[in-house]
Amino acid sequence: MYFDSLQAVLEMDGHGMFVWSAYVVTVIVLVGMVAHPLRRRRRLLRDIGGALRREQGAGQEVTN
Amino acid sequence: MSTPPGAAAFCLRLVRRQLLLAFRRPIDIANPLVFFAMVIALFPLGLGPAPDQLAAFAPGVLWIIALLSNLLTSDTVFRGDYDDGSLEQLLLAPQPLYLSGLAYICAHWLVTGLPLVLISPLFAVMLNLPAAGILALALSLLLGTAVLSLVGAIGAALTVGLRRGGMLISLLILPLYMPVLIFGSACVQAAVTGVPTGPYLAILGAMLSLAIALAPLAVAAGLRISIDA
Amino acid sequence: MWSFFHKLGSPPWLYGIAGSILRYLLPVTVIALVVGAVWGLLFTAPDFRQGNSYRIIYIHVPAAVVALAGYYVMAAAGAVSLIWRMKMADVAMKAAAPIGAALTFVALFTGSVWGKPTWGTWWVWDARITSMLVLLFLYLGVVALYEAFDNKEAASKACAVLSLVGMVNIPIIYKSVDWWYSLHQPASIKFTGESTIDSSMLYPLLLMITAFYCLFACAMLMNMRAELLEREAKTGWVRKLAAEGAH
Amino acid sequence: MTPPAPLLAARSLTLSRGGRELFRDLSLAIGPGDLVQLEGPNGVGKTSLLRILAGLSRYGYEGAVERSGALLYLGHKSAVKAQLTPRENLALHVGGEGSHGDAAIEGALAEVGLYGYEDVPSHTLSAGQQRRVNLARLYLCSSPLWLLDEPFTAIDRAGVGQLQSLFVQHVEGGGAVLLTSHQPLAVDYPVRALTLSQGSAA
Repeated sequence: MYFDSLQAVLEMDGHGMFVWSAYVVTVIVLVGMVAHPLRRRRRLLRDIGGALRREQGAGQEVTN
Repeated sequence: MSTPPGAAAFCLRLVRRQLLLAFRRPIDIANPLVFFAMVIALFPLGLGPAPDQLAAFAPGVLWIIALLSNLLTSDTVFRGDYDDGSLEQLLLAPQPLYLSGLAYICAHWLVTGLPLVLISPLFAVMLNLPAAGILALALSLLLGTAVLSLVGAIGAALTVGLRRGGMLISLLILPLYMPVLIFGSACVQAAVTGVPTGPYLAILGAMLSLAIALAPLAVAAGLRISIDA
Repeated sequence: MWSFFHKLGSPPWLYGIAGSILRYLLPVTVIALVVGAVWGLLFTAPDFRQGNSYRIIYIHVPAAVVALAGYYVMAAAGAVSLIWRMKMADVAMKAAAPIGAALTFVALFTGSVWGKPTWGTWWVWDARITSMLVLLFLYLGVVALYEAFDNKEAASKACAVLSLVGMVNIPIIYKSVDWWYSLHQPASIKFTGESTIDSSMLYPLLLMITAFYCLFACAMLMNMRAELLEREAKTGWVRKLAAEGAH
Repeated sequence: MTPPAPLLAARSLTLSRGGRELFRDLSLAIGPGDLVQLEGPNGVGKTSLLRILAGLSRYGYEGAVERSGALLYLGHKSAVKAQLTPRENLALHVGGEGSHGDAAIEGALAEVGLYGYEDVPSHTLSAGQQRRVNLARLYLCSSPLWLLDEPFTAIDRAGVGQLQSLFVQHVEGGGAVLLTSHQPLAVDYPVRALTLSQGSAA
């Protein structure tokens, strides 16, 4: 490894703040890009499932 | 009864109709020019009246204002006809929509671009652009405003069906205006510094021929989509 | 081949195939990203001129490259939807747009943060950064146009036309911005490392670029699956899926 | 005698708007001599169907429409420019049909009760009169197929009667008319009613 200690990694001879801020923001955006559709898909499945159960539920009350 | 006219005759009729409509309300022709003059007046107030400083900014400023005033008018190319239903009839006409669109754009340019070119020497003097730059400004605007009208018509066709398309149209087409601005102002800058302006006008001419060939395709597709918005 | 093209058009088949691709592609992508980042951040020597700040290249260049490629992917999907009127191409185009915009933003942000230690200012009107800014406006134009339409069918067709117009204009914009940049500042260094960088820095960069391409594909497939569910909410296969409570 | 070639043939049209299905697998053919009235409650998709048949709406529906020969479509809006006079509106119309001589235009305007209004600016005319300028095109154009969306709105009773006799005359002459209207047609000619109910066409 190029750096000899964790401290050196964080500082990166003075450029650490820029490098790490760029990486952190990038990670946030990339994770968001992947997480958003996952959440949206689960929410859709849950909503459609709920609507389905309500229809079936309504169906039962009418029949019995 | 009469047989439908050929595409060329039909386009000429469309241009005549649009010009007649425009001259029935001359305020619409004057508006962009008054806007141009007003914004010209803002720059000395903002940057200070020093003539040499204004002259340094003049090429870029003149072109930027020409671009913005064209942006203002490009929303109206089809909106009038969309609102009263004439656009539906145009889409159903047997003549190719590609050429009819071109006729609309040509009429729009004659009413907005050409007056701008004719008055540009006056605006150039107001920002005391050196004399060498005035002819180059007029020539570059002659080609440039035509490209701006063609590209602006694409934005107009895509947003005509939307209630408040005005703001959206600038977001859609300003990026496409940038190359015209770059070479337009560079042409005037070159003329001011004594460099030959031939190559810049050639590039603007190339952009114009590309726009004439491709823009009506996008305009025709845009109109067919927007009629259903 | 034609049956494949036809099957591409059926939503449940596409939903399923996208799911199985993701099951393998997503883990590979995550591993590649982590390995590439750690390799670039910790194991390569700093640039003799810029020092450690050059390590931002491992996210700036991949994001910029994939953002530009993403626009062409979106425009291609738009062309397919306009010419062959395939609904799935609309879904692909709508899925690609926000990801491209996000990657363009990443490229711009990392570029400006990189500019601060190198050139002393947060925003540099460098040719590459300016073209990237214009690309962001093009993406935002497509996203805004889609949102502006009420009739979503017309919206995707309009966005297809706009992205095709944008695709034709991108080379013109990039060339004119490059030319404009050379006109005003002829002798400055090429900002984003076109200068030859030696191989020890190049390999992590190539790995990161591939990883970003895979990430774009993953995010796009996920967006498509979500979009399919929303558009086909009333159809049988979606209700069956929801009833099973599939993960 | 074999049925004459249809002027308009639509096959398995399906349209849904905003998640609601307006009609499914609707097919129809309109040939010379057909006077068809499209009926149905509001919002059932009559105008959308007419725009699809006219070829105005190209996207968002499944199915195919074939048209042979030119058609005239009159929509809800009057397609009359307010700054132009009725004469200029008809002479320079963007509908693509030929340029009409002054005599023909004056005759058509007289037919729709606008004699004397040829050269007044259209914005001074009432809404009904502006629609009559548009209806004057029925007397001018040569297209065999007419697609008319609510042609009778804002037209007084005498005007409606005159329009209905014009339709009969056009249909007997080998043309075809498809119109949407809530008023029953009082004509002594077989009217084919096509009712659009929720989700299907009877």
